[in-house]
Order: sequence, then C-alpha cells, then structure tokens
Amino acid sequence: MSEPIIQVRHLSKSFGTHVVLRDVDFTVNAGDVTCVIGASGSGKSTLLRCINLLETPTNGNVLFHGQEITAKGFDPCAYRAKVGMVFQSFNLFNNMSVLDNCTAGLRYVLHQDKETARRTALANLEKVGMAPYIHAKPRQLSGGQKQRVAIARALSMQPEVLLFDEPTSALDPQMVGEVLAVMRQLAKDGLTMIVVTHEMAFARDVSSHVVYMADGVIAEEGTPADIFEHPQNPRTVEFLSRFRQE
Amino acid sequence: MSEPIIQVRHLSKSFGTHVVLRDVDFTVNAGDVTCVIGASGSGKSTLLRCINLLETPTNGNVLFHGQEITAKGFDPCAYRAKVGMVFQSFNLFNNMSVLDNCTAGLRYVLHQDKETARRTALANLEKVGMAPYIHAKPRQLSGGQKQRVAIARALSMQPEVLLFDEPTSALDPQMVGEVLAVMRQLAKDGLTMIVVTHEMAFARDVSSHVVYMADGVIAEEGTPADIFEHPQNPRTVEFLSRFRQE
Amino acid sequence: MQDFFVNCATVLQKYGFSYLRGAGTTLLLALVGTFFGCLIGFAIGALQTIPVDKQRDPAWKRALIRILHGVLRCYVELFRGTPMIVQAVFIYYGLLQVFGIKMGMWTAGFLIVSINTGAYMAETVRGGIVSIDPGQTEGAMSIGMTHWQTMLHVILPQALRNIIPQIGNNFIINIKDTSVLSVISITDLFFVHKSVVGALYTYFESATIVMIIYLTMTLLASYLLRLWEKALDGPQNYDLNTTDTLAYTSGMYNAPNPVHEPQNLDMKGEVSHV
Amino acid sequence: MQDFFVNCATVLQKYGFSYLRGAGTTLLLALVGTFFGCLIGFAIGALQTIPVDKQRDPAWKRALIRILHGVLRCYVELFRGTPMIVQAVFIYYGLLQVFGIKMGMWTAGFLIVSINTGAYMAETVRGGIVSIDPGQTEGAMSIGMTHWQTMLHVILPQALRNIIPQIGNNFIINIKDTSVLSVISITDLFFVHKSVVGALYTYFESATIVMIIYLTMTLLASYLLRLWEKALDGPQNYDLNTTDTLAYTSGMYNAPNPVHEPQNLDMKGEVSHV
Amino acid sequence: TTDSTAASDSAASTAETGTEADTTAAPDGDGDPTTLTVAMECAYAPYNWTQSDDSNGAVQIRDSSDYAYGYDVMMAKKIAEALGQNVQVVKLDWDSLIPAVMSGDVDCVIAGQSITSERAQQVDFSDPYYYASIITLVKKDGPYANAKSVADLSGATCTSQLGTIWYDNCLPQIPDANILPAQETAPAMLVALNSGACDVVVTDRPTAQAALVAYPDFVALDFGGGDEDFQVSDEDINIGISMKKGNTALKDAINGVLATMTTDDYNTMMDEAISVQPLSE
Ligand SMILES: Nc1ncnc2c1ncn2[C@@H]1O[C@H](COP(=O)(O)OP(=O)(O)OP(=O)(O)O)[C@@H](O)[C@H]1O
Ligand SMILES: Nc1ncnc2c1ncn2[C@@H]1O[C@H](COP(=O)(O)OP(=O)(O)OP(=O)(O)O)[C@@H](O)[C@H]1O
Ligand SMILES: [Mg+2]
Ligand SMILES: [Mg+2]
Repeated sequence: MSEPIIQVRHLSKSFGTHVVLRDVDFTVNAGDVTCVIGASGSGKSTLLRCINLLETPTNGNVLFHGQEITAKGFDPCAYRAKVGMVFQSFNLFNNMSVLDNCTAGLRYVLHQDKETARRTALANLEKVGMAPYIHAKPRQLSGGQKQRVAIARALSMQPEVLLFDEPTSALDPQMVGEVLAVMRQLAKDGLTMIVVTHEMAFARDVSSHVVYMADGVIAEEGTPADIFEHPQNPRTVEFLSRFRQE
Repeated sequence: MSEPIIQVRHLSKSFGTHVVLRDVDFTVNAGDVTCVIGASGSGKSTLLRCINLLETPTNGNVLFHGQEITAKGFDPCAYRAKVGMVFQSFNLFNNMSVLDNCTAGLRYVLHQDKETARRTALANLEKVGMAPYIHAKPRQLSGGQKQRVAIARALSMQPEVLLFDEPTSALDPQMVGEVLAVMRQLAKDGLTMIVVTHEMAFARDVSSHVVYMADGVIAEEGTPADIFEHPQNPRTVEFLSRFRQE
Repeated sequence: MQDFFVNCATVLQKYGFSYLRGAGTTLLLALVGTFFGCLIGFAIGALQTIPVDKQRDPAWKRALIRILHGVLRCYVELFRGTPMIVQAVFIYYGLLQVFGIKMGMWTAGFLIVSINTGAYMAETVRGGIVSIDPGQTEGAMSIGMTHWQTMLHVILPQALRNIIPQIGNNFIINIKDTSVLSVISITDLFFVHKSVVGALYTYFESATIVMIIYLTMTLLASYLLRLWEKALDGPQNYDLNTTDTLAYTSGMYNAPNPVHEPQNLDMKGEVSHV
Repeated sequence: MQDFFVNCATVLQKYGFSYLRGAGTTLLLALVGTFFGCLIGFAIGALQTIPVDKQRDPAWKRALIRILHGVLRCYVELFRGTPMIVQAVFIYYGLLQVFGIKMGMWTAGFLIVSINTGAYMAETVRGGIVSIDPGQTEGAMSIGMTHWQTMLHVILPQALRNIIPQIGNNFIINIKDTSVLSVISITDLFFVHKSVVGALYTYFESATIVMIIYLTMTLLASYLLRLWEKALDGPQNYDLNTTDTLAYTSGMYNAPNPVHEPQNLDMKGEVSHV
Repeated sequence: TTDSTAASDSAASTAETGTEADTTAAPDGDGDPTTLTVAMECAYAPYNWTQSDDSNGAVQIRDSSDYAYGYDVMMAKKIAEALGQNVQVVKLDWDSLIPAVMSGDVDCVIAGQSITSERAQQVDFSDPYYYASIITLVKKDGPYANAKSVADLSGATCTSQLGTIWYDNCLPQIPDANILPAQETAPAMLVALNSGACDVVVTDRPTAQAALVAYPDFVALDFGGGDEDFQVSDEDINIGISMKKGNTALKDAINGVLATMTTDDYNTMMDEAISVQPLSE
C-alpha cells in the first residue's frame, strides 16, 4: 500500500505577480487519506486544481504513478477519469438532471451502457441521500443537496484517487457525519483521497497524513498526531487553537 | 427592544407539487438573533428567500414592522435596502471588483457619494480581512474570500435586519471564529439577525431564539437553552446528537 | 384606398400561386440554410475552443491547431465580410466560367446560404460559449471528458439555450436575405414581388401582400422558437423519485422523508468527536 | 488574367473616388444604425424583463406592463419580419404619398437602419440577459436595487460582454444591408458597384474591388470588437491593495500577510466553544 | 459632406437658386415647378450611367458628387430646356422608381421603361421616346452563333431582364426554350451568358452594343424584323417616360417636346450616347 500514487514536486503557481503556491512538495501513497488544512485563501483549492490539471503549474510538477502529468504526450482525460474531483463550488452540469450528472461520466467517458451507469449512479446517490431527487435539475436543489450530488458524481466514476475540496461545507452536522462516514468507508476500501477540509475532527481521525498550508507554502505536515497533538509551527498552533480548545 | 420587526405568519411555499415550507410561523423582535437550523433541504434558504421577497410565498405572509410585505403598494426595493441578505452562493456581482461590489448599494441605492461609500465599504471589508483584495474580481477569489466579501457587502448597507444564509460555510475554523465575532459584535450593537447556520455553537451561544426546521415545518423552536439542553422533539434530539455529544 | 384593395385582388388573382411558390422556395432555403448554418456554427465554436497546452501538446499539434484556427477565422471573416449576392455570383458563375464546374442552382443556393449562416453562427456560438460559466467546463473535464464530449454534452446544450433568440434572428435574416439568390435564377418570394411590380407597376399592393406573407412566416418561426425555448428550459418543478430506486441497502443514509427514522445510529459513535 | 487587372485599374481610375464615398456612406449608416440599434435593443431588453408581482402590483400597473410588452413584441416582430427595403419604401414614399410628409433621405436612412437593428438587437439582448445567472439579479435585488439599477449596473454590463460577438455580426450585417437604402437614393458602396457595372459591364472586376473594401471594413470592425472584448474581460490578475486602507483599527481581524501576527488573541476566549 | 441636414436642404436650396421659370403654368409632379426631377438607375449604359465628372454635359446627381449621363439624361435635358426648367437627376434603385413617381418624390421616370397596357393602369406614359429593336446575344463559340432565325434558337437555355418585353414576350417564342428566371439587371444577364449558365439572351440594340464592347466573345444576332424575328407589336418595343397617374399637364408638356423629334433624331441621340459611354473609352 505504500507505492506513491501522487507526488507533488516543488509546485509553484502564480497568477500574475500574485504567488499563490510556493514550492509545495508532498507525496501521497496508495490508500492514503491526505487532509489539506489551512486558512481561507492559502491556496488549497489551487493545489487541488493543479493536481487535477485544471491549472497549469508555473513551476515544478506532479507525478502520477511516477509519470509527469505535464509531460508531452500525457493524456489528461484518461488521467482525470482516474483522479476524480469534488469542487468547492460543485460545478454540476446545469443542463442535466441529478441522475444524468452522475451517469454522464460513466456513459460518455467509461462507455458503460445506460442501465449499468444508472445502477452505479443510483447506488452512489443513495449513499448521500439524494436518490429521491434524481429528476431535479441543479438549480432546483438546495446548497447541501448540490454538494451531495457533486460527491455522488465523483464517486460514480470509481476513480483511483479522489480530490475533495471542502466536501461538507454546505452540510448540516448530521449530514456531515453521514458523508464523512461514507468517506471513511471509502478510505477503508483503499481509495486514495486528498481532502481539503475545515472539519478538523475528520482530519484528525481519518487521515493518514495532514498538510497545513499557510500563504501558499506548506507550513507544516505530518501524521495527524504530529499536527494535532504537537504542532511545531506557531502558525499551526494558532490556526488549530480554536479546535484544540474543545 | 421587544417590538416585533419581522413576523412570519403561516408561511407556505411549494414548487409545483413539492411542498417546501408548510405553515411556518415565528416572530423576530428588534435586536433578536434568530438562528435557523435544520437538515440539508429542509427549507431554510427558501424561508430566508421568502422573507427577502425573492420568492413569492404560496400562502401566508410576512410582516415587516407590522406591514404585510406582499401587500399592494409595498415598496420591495426600500424594504430590501433595510433587510440585507448574505446568500449561500454569495451572488457577488461578477462584473465588479470587490470594492465596487460593496459600494454599489451605497452609491446607487442610498445615493452616497463615492468617497463616503468607499470608506464604509473599506471598513467592512477590513472587518472580514478582505481589504487587501479590493481590486480583485469575484472569479479571482477563493471560496472563503467570496463569502467574506458577500458579508461585507451586506454589512456595508447598514441594514436594520440582516439575513445570513450559512455565512461561514466556506471558512476555516480560525476565520469562522473571526466572522462569528464580528456578528456577535453586530448583535451587541442591536442589529436584528436571522442566521441560517450549521455552526451549532454559534446558535447556542449568540442567538436569542433558535428555530429548528425539518422537512419544511418548524419542528421545534425556543431559546437556545430549550433547544440545546432540553430538546422535546425526537428529531431535534437526533439532529443535535452529534453536536451535543461533544 | 378602394383602388388599393381592388389592385391587391387583381395582383393576387393573377400571381397568387407565384407568391405561394416563392414563399415555399424562400422557406426551404431559409430552413436548410439555417439548419446547416447552425451545424457549421456549432462545429466551429467547438473547434475554436480546443484547448492548447504549451507543455503537454507536441509542437506539431499546436501548429495544426493554430493553422486550423487561422483557416476558421478566414472562413468566418471572408463569408461574413462580403455580400452574399457577390459570393453567389462568384461561386455560381465564377466557377462555371473559370473551371467549367456547373453546379445545380439549388445546390449552389443551399451551399451559399449555409456557409453564410455558418459564418455568422460561428460568432454567435462563440458568444454563447463565452457566456457559460467556466465551472461547467471544469466539471466536465474533472470526470475525464474530452474537449468534444464536454462541448457536446455540457457546453453546447447550455449555449444553445442562450442563443435560440439569435438563431431566430438568423432564420429570419435568411428568410429575407435569400432574395439575393435571384442572381442565380432562384425565384424566391421577393423575386416574385419584383416580377409582379415589373409587370404591373403595383408596388404598394404587391409589397403589402409580400409583407404579410413574410410576417406570417416570421411570426410562425418566432412562435415555434419560443416553444422550443420553453421546452429546453424543462419543467419548472421536479418530481420526487419514490419508485425508481435500487435494492441497495448499505446501512447508509436513506432518503429523507417525513417519517424518517435513522437506520444508521450504529455509526454515530464513530463520528461523534466534533 | 492580365485583362482582369487592367480592367480593375481602369475601374478604379474612373470610379475610385465614388467607391470611397460609397464606403464612407456605408460606414456612417452602419455605425449610426448599430449604435442606436444597440441602445434600442438594450432598452427593450430591460423593459421586457420588468418583473410583475401578481399580489403587490396594482392592476393598472400590470395592465400597463402587459400592453408595453405587447407593443414591444409588435415592434420587434414587425420590423424583424419584413424586408428593410420594403420598409424603406413605405416609410419614405408611403409617408410622402399618403400624408405628404417629406423626410430627408438621411433622416429616413438612419431611422430605418436603427429601428431595424433595434428589432434584432432586442432579441439578441434577450438572449444575453437569459444567459446571466439569476443569482446576479438576486444579489442586486437583495441590496435594494430597483429593476433599472439592476439592469444598468449588474445585468446589462455582463450581458454586453456575452453579446459583443453578436454586435459584431449585426454591425457587419448593417454594413451590407444598408445597400437597400439605394431605394431612397442613398448611394452606398454597393450602389456604386451597381452603377459601375451598369456603366462598364465589368462585373467581376468591380465585385472584387467592392469585396476588398467590404473586407477591409469588416476586418477592422472585428479587430476592434475583439480588443473591446479583451478590455471588458479586464486584467487576468489583480494587485493586492496594500496602501489604500482606512485608518480603521477595530481590534478585528487584519489582512493576512506572510508575517501575520494575530492582534486579536483577546477575542479567542470568546469564540472557543466549538 | 454627407450631413443629413445639408442633404435634406438641398432640394429647397435648388428651388431658391433656380432660374425664374413660369412658375404658375409649369407642369410639375413633385411640388417644385422650377425643376424637372427625373428618376433613373444611373446604372444602365447607354440609357443612363454614373460618371465621376461633368464631361459631355453630364448632370450632377441629387445628393451626390457623381454625375449622370446617357440617352435618358440627354432626353431629360432636352425636355427641361423646352419647359424652361432645371434638370435634376435622382439616382434610385430599380425597385423604387415606381414608388418615387407615384408618391410625388420625382416628376417623372426616364429609365428605358417599356410601355404596356398593364403598367399604364398605374402610371401615365408619355409617347415613346425611343424605339428599341430586339437583338439576340450569343457566344461566338457557342452552338447558336450562326442562328438566322428565332427557330434556329430552338432548345436554347435563355434568359433576359426582369420586367422587360424581351423576357415576357420574346423568350417564349423560342421553340422548346429552357427559360431561366429573369435577371434583375443587364450586367447580371451578361455575366450569366458569359459564364455559360445560359446560351442566349435577348435584349435591345443599345444594350447589345454596349455588351459587345465589354464582352468581345459575344455576337449580336439581328433577325431583321421580319417573319424570322421575334413577333412583337409596335407598342411593345416602345419605351416611354412615366409620371404620376393623372398628371396630364406634365404628360402633355413632354409629349409636346417629343412631338418635335423624329425617329432619326432618337437614333442620332442614341448613337451619341453610345459613343460617349464610359465603356467606349
Ligand atoms: N484566477 C485567479 N486569478 C488570480 N488570483 C487567484 C485566482 N484564483 C485564485 N486566486 C487567488 O489565489 C489565492 C488562493 O486561492 P484558493 O482558491 O486556492 O484558496 P483556498 O485555500 O482554497 O481558500 P478557501 O478555503 O477560501 O477556498 C487566493 O488569494 C485567490 O485570491
Ligand atoms: N426552484 C426550485 N424548484 C423546485 N424545488 C426547489 C427549488 N428551490 C429549492 N427547492 C427545493 O426546496 C427544498 C428546500 O430547499 P432549501 O434551499 O430551502 O434548503 P435548505 O434548508 O437551505 O438546505 P441547505 O442546508 O442544503 O442549503 C429542497 O428540497 C429543494 O430541492
Ligand atoms: Mg478553496
Ligand atoms: Mg440553503
């Protein structure tokens, strides 16, 4: 289980003069659950977007199974089909019903037949409690419902690696619990995950590795125990203070 | 301080056959902080949208200072200028910079001059830590940054009542703390607020009144102490179980 | 005024059938032209947005895309930028004269209207694509869709919705602009009008008749397009799905319903540390 | 081929100035027409989207809005649905004949092009408004903006960005369609072409010259519009504001910066119960 | 300048500066008795064409810097002179010649219009101001180059100009003819013939003469006017000047001028027009 799946190597990203990521470097092994925590605007989403090739890194690169994803001839579509993503802003397809949102990838990318795709999608929608809403269009859903559909859509693709960008931000505590339980199960089943989250409890209890980002650099990383019990960096200490005082 | 500002009277709202709100009835007095909690899809956002006249109620009505807001001749624009709203999906103006987003209402609705508007907006942006980003366009912001601008925009209007729809969903714990502190200060200053939130701690500690919604009805309401210490309804108990076990 | 109606009646009695035939020709040309024009427009819209990755794509591919873009731009600018009547003369008579290629006048007519509409539609579609939230593209890419799949299944259907008013415009423009095809001997409605006026000198009468026929066609087109818009918007509300579920019982969360009793209390202990 | 260029030279030598004047006329009409057409289009777009509230608005207001919508629809359908050449004849000669009103040909020309473009632009703008996320309207309404303020400051600026390609289309259509104004004796570029051909019978030579002039105008227009699009998109990146702050120290959160030291530890106790 | 106010004023200013004619009796159709306003396409040599200077006595076109000349303009000048009026040429598209004269925007149309009884119900025609004999144009190397009679054109693909006697009456006389829809203008008709889209076009002598200059590959066939030729009534080949129905004053005045001229005068004038048309330089 310790073969590295995703290696982020000296990754930098600037928008114009504004440096958002600076020399970010970490490794995700197969089966790892890596949590990325950090302040608003510290570059967490940008990091995930670079890994998923939605942004071109300014410098450095990302390796997938040892292969550079920005190399010539690398097929980004096949890669993205294996590395799923749940967006912070959901990005559901507005022209499709909830069910179609989840089957689109299965049918068009994985070329599954309609019925198989439907069964997979329904199973995943049921996991997040969205099965009754399969005929709804995204604009008819509440925030939390959209978020759950986004999760189901990513799960339906049965990817090797899943990138979650704050997957429980729009959910109530009860639903957070249930979605986190689903993720926990996925982790147990060996899915590799990188999770940007503000749910410190989840980071502490489920992750195998925690990355704390501040202003575009990795301020501290380590096992959850390291980060949550013995944070070294004063900024980590401050960031976690509210959570640790519980 | 106990003059009723907003009275929701037997409010119902359906989309087609789908009943989203059923006979919702509660009163908000001047200076109250009313927290609305409930599961994803239970109708919290729809309730706020009805109060802010973005949806027309199917039945029932809402009184503002005793005046029916759906009555003939009622001026919805003047009303909305006094009853601000922070959207779950932010709804920042994409064509304007952060600063313009915050000054637009002041300049065009309240007809303040440019400089006054800028000062008010900057003060509020500073409160939420977004002052350095005033030249950015919404699409260049991170999720949490957008959310903070949305809050600043609503605060800039200096409304009588503020409706918050999950105002801290995209924020990290540290920032949540800071934004909630701002809201706490506003509450102290006498601003009336209705806050849809998943932050149970905020609901418990700051609100004067808690409304628990489930499937479109108010399943239980009362003081924070009532709801959090002695919930009566089994659904409330279940909903709060994860929080109360802390 | 009396005269006017008498004249109209005379005109109609003599040329009524010609008007109808002309209207039929006009409608046929406009329909075919708009249909293929839209196809061309959508194809170009999709081709113009092919993403280029400076690092990953080999040089030849980038060069190819660049050339393609150049060719497409030339096509759009050339056909948009010159009068259709001149194009018709060049294509029909020019080809015949210089290369001896004799195209059927209908073939030429359909071709000319289609490539013209295509050139305009290409820009229209570009506007439509620009107006779609980039998040939609990202969503599609994130599940591994290729550029073409993204366009076909996600972007163009949404762009289509936004540019239907414009497709209506283009159709109506075509209804009127096909009149220039009279230079290649296609007798459309407006040419019938000209013939009638040439023979009888009853300009206002014939013009009134022709305007009424045009209006009938365009109003019908507007109406149908509005219906289509409504259809694409889909139903205002959705129905809850209560029957179409799988026999999938994972012990996970179940659909919320008013008499919801949690079946997953067992996992509460696991998630209770926040 | 030799002949061809010799003929072109002859044509240019004899009529070069006429072509230029014709081009000037064409450009002037197209510019004025497109400008006012856009204004009309935006105005109608905004008028058509006036919200009606069944409960709150008095009956007379609803009736008024309904009538307004009807009138606007009639305008759009009537002017979109009939050939501009016929409109020109009806407006210019019809008014003269029936009411004895003699309009200047330029007044009539500008009027006709503007109201025609306006009718098309109305639909274009409608498409543009439809394509804007309703959240933008809600955002604007939530701070108390009226419908007009919402349109002016929030919706139309965004719609404008999306329909610029279409404005380009309309401008180019105008450049070519103003040729029908030769019925009210406005000598545009295409009428010059017709005159030259009627005098010299050198169709292809004159057509080539005219096409080149048209292409020059349309390419220039395309280029300028693309620049405008870029300008509207704004800079790709933003600069952090480090100077323009208020002397506002509330003990609240301060802007994050690399050497950030929290000044608000004092409030930590207050918010530490989650 | 193409300024709109200047343009709309120009008609009025012409009236003020115009010569003092007999304003009460002068025949008129457009409310300006000092000026004879004539509409034509100015795009149909040798009847009327546009040129960029006033050589040969060309008349400046209303609201334009170009000049019009040709047989029609010569005729207009002649008539205006006889009536003691200025001549003003309005350049109009073919489509609006009739509305222009009907609405009273111009006094008359001199544009090579054939006189037919149907047309005469809508406008008044003067007596003929030219007799246009019929000529057939074919390509030198084409199959009909040696035709001697209408019968020899049998089976030809043919066309002619819209709204002319040639198209409406002559073409149907060709046995088994494949008659294409009419062409709107003479140049377009010639392009069709030259490209090979049709084998035969029928037109009048002046147009044919102009065409021969522009297209040396053409031959003009004249079937002699007898039994071998197209059978047309005299009325058919007469072209006249049209004015608003009921404007007998103007009609009589024009007819008065035309009465002073003979067929030979017409032909001389036409020859002169052909000799100075831009094409012949
Ligand atoms: N397209 C862009 N152009 C310019 N700057 C950008 C762009 N996208 C993001 N940024 C900036 O990059 C920084 C990091 O953004 P990012 O979205 O990665 O933050 P984040 O860590 O995900 O924050 P949050 O928790 O609020 O979502 C922010 O300061 C943001 O303003
Ligand atoms: N326009 C609409 N058409 C149909 N149904 C809608 C529409 N908007 C909302 N709904 C439905 O109304 C219900 C309540 O939605 P609402 O957004 O109020 O939920 P919420 O309590 O805010 O949930 P969340 O916490 O997830 O934001 C949902 O089931 C949603 O699907
Ligand atoms: Mg983010
Ligand atoms: Mg909500």
